[in-house]
Amino acid sequence: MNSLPPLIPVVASTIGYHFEALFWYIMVVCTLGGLGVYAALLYFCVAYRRGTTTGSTPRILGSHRLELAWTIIPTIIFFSFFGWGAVVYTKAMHPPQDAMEIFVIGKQWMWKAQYPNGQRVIIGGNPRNMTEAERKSIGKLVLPVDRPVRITMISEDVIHDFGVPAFRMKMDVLPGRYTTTWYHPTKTGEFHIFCDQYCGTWHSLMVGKIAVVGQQEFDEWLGGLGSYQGSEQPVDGSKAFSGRQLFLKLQCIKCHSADPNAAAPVLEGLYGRRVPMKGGGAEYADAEYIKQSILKPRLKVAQGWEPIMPSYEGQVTPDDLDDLVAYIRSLKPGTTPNRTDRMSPPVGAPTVRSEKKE
Amino acid sequence: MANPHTTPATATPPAAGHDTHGGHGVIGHVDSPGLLFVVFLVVIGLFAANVAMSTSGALGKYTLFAQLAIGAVQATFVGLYFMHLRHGDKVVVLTALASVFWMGILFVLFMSDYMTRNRVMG
Amino acid sequence: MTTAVTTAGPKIAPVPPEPPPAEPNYLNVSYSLWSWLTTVDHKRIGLLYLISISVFFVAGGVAAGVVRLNLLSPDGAFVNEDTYNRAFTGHGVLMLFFFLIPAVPGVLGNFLIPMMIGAKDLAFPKLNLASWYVFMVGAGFGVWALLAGGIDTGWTLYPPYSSRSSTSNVIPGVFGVFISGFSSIMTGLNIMVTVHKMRAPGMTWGRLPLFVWSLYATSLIQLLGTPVVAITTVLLMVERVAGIGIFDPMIGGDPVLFQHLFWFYSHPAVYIMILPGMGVISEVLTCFSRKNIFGYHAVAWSSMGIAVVGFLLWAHHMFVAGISFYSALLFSFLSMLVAVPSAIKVFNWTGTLYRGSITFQAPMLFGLGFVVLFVIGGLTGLFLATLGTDIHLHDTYFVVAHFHFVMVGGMVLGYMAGIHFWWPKMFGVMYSDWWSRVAAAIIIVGFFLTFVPQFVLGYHGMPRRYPNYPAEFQVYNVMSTAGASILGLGYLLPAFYLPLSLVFGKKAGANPWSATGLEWVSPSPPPLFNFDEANMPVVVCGPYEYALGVDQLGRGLPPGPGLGEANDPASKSEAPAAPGPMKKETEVVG
Amino acid sequence: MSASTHSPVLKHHFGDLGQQHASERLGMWMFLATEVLFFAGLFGAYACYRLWYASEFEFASAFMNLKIASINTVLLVTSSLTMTLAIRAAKLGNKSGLYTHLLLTFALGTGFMVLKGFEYAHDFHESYLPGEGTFVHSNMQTEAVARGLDTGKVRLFLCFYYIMTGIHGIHIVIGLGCILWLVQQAYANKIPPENYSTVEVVSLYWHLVDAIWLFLMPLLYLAGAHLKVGPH
Repeated sequence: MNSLPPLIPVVASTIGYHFEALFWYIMVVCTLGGLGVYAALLYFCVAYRRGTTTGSTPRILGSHRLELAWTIIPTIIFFSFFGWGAVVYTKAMHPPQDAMEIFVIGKQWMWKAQYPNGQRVIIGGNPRNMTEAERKSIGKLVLPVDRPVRITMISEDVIHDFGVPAFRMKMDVLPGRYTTTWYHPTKTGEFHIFCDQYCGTWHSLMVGKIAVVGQQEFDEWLGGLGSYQGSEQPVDGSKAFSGRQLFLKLQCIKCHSADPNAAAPVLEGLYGRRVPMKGGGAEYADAEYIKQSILKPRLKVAQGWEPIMPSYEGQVTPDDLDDLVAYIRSLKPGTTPNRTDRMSPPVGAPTVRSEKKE
Repeated sequence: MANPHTTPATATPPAAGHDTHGGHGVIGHVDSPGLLFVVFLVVIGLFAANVAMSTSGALGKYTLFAQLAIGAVQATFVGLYFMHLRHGDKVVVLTALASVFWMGILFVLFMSDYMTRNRVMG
Repeated sequence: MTTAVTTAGPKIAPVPPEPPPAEPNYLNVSYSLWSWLTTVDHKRIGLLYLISISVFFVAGGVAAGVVRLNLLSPDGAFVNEDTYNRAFTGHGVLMLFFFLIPAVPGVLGNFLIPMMIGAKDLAFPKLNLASWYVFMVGAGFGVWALLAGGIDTGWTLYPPYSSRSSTSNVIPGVFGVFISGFSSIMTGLNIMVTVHKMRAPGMTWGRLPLFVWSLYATSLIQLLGTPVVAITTVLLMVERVAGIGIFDPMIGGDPVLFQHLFWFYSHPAVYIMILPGMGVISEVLTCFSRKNIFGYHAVAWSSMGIAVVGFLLWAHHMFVAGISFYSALLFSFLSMLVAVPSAIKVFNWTGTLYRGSITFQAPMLFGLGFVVLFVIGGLTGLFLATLGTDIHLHDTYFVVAHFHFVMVGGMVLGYMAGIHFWWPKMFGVMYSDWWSRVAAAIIIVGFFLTFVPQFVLGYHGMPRRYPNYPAEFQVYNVMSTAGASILGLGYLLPAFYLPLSLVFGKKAGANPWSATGLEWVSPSPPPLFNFDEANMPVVVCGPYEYALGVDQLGRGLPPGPGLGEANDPASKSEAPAAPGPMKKETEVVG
Repeated sequence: MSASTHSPVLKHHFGDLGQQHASERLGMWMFLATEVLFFAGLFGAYACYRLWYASEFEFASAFMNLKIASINTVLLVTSSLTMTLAIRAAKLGNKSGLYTHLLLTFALGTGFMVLKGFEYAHDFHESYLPGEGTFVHSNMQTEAVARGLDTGKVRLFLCFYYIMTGIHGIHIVIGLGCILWLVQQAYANKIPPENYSTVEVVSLYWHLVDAIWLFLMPLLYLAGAHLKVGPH
């Protein structure tokens, strides 16, 4: 069993601080009021218990002044809660104009997000309930710290709710209509995403993670470095993802596979390494080198390998080359696809399971 | 309302238990058929007016309100004369009004959402 | 602080002799099962309700046990997600629709309202019996739905999950809720008409016991709220059966509309559940502190206030459901209004104890427990009515803890207080004083241990309806489950000592608590038509003249609990038994 | 007073007939209040969508059978009149009058339901049904598309049409059952003048169902009466 979590759970957004201030204001006022009532109850129960008193009691019918007092004073206090609460709510419901927009789609039982540049990622859900491809691409919702983000949400089936306790925010995700919420993260770290609106069997597994990162890391993420943040594969929509699709389509995988008897080297972790060359010397495996190796493969052959690779000149555009470089750059140990892997469909594309549903 | 704490000495004699018939005896008021027929004609006439008004579309976007207003007048006539609200106990009238009032609560508060749902704060 | 304003000096009627036991009384007038199943006597119907809702309470409790035990482990201790979902839905549906809503109105209301206002029966005895049968038919559908595999939508039944996605027994379950709604309407209607038309001579509105006021307010909600949920469930069933309906987003329907319609009833419905409990507390606190209620009109009108204002604030369940921003502001504002009458009640109950002469039998312990827990339940409601805090706390365990504090801490304790208070009247026997006090203490302690950790969980963001949760929440869940087992034990005790009292209990007199209400005038158990028919009661004063020591007929009170016993000689001489000129000052505080 | 305290129709737990009648009347009115709220939920839902989707709702309404609905309105209002005359007859102890008026009311109500049946049959025939599979075959679909309206929202109106008229129809049928029961009671001489309230409580219900129809009429049939569409 775990030890007790901290009294105040981590606060990681501007609204979170507003929430805490308001929450503790209400808490203090209510505690004082409640304790006042308890003190009176306790005192009366002790002081006027039978034994110290006889059965004879005074005939007290009430007091208009007291009634008035304990009607008006609580009313004023309660409306102070309302007023402050309305201020916080107004902030929480109105994202700033300059907020970056991210789309989130909820469906039974997973969350999917799409970034402004088209990059898409599954940010959580029940793995038992996903296709193989979806399972592999579970990642996190990566957000930049200290920058407002607007989340526009819609559901594909039933009502969900996108709640982030660390941000002290939640908003229902409805079918057929967009709802929005927004955050201004103030802390880096990883935080829970919960589906807060009951949505069926695996409601409790419709959870995910938000990763708040520094601006530089975030730019790298948006730049398509892809497999950052836990997802095994490059993020759909990123350059690395397109590169991966090309890598499969152009049959690169035929030789550059994870098979120990393959005809070509494994490319995992290649990027940035110093590669010894056949016939002496070494080259840094940077973008230039990789591009050259694709277009003129026999020019510089790595030590221990035969110059058997065909040239892809004319088959790939400069954009394709960038994508391939991004993919190779993102390849981490153990992530080379199998030769038999089909190209994975983009995240959010109708899957076989969801087509069958209607 | 009587003072709940009236002491025994000052207690009012037994009264006010049940607010029953007000001088009509067991049978109560008997309607005159002529009046009922007039009410019937009024309701039918209002209906004809409603159809004519709606079909002509002369009132434009106010048609709906006119239709409902006519409906309300018709229902009032039915309530007052056919349902004898005119001779009803206070509490019966109160019940009828309460039902309308609660319906009003439902409508007004529903509309508070549905009329402003897509409005963005300026 | 205190000023004497009047000095009453009339003669009061002497303490009446203990009335002879009614022969036959309503229990032994006939014995056959058939006579019970066809009875139109409000007291017997009350007992029919008592038996049936006790069964549903146990069933709902078992479901709660499954839920709580499963939450011992972050990945579910012993049932899978599907079973868990069905368990918490079953718990919610059974407890809300088949226990809490009929509990006090069905059992205590049926039994006591006619007796308290001095009538022979409710206005429509056959309708009353019909309401029980309708309730049983509805409950039958509900139980069938639960036994045949359960419902997994949560008791809130939000579409489109309930209308198209769920594969569980939504239709029979919802139909059961629909049917039992009619029972609720019938009971409410009956009570309202009875209070309006059947009061004894002298029983003015200002002399009604506060229990009657609170049930009148409850009935108002039942009458005007229940039909809305009835039509809502019809629309839901139509949508599920036809595959198309007005909440269907595919054709432009708005699923949030269902929530509006649902909460239009279901928010006031929580006042259906809590108001009768409040009524019981007003009776119990006055009796066991031997005091007039502090601020009769304030307490009576706050019941009515809660009933009316309670209809204006349903959308505080929907602040993050995608309703209009402006609407949310309005509903939050209105929600604050309902906290005021609740606060007024608490202050008046506290004021009632001032300078009382308090004894602590089981009803009083339950009653004080009610006040203590209701204060927390009510105050935490403010966190949820406040917009800024609700966006985080909504749909977390904070909500769960809040409404359990109100519903269980409030209503169930109120119900327990009522059952223990009127048990001698219903059956003519006393239960074990010691065991009942122990049960009250265990229930209150167990309750705290169960639900306080849930506030912390909710504040930390643990969503409700989660069988799987992050490991850091486990410690509070274990605490809560431990508390729940104590609470469960507490509930088991009355299941033993109350039935046992029927056989072994000491005979109770007509008025064992020395209470002032009309229901204590008749012998215990009461005769078939409640009162001596040749001598129907005529009310001369308000309901809580404990200070004067007279009941509502102006007669002296018999010695009460702790009074007139050998170990309390002081009170003997003070007992208001002696007829004669009354010297009692009416004091105004403040 | 003796007539009111010793009548055979007086139930045991009431003090006198006045109390009994007042209770019955109040009870019925309270039930009517629940009925009003029952329909209020439906009307409230309708209002929300009418507000949002006014053009689709008016368009769809124009296809409804105004002729039958108008005749039905007249039938119902007339039946309300005969029902009230039945109370009058009951109060005056006019047994044959009571009998005639009850039967007349029953006949008018039945006429309403029969016409309603024809109307439904016609709607079915024209495929004015909310389900997408059948709706695509209707001229309503074609015309809605031609006008650039959202056919989903047109079907939403049809949902309301069937639910509202259906629930109202169920109420009429229940009312007819109650009237039939009254006829039997009158036949068995169980409605002496001092028991007129039995007729009155049924009549209250009947009038309410009538009054609700007076609102259904403009909301479902007259909303689009100014539009020139479809077969009309």
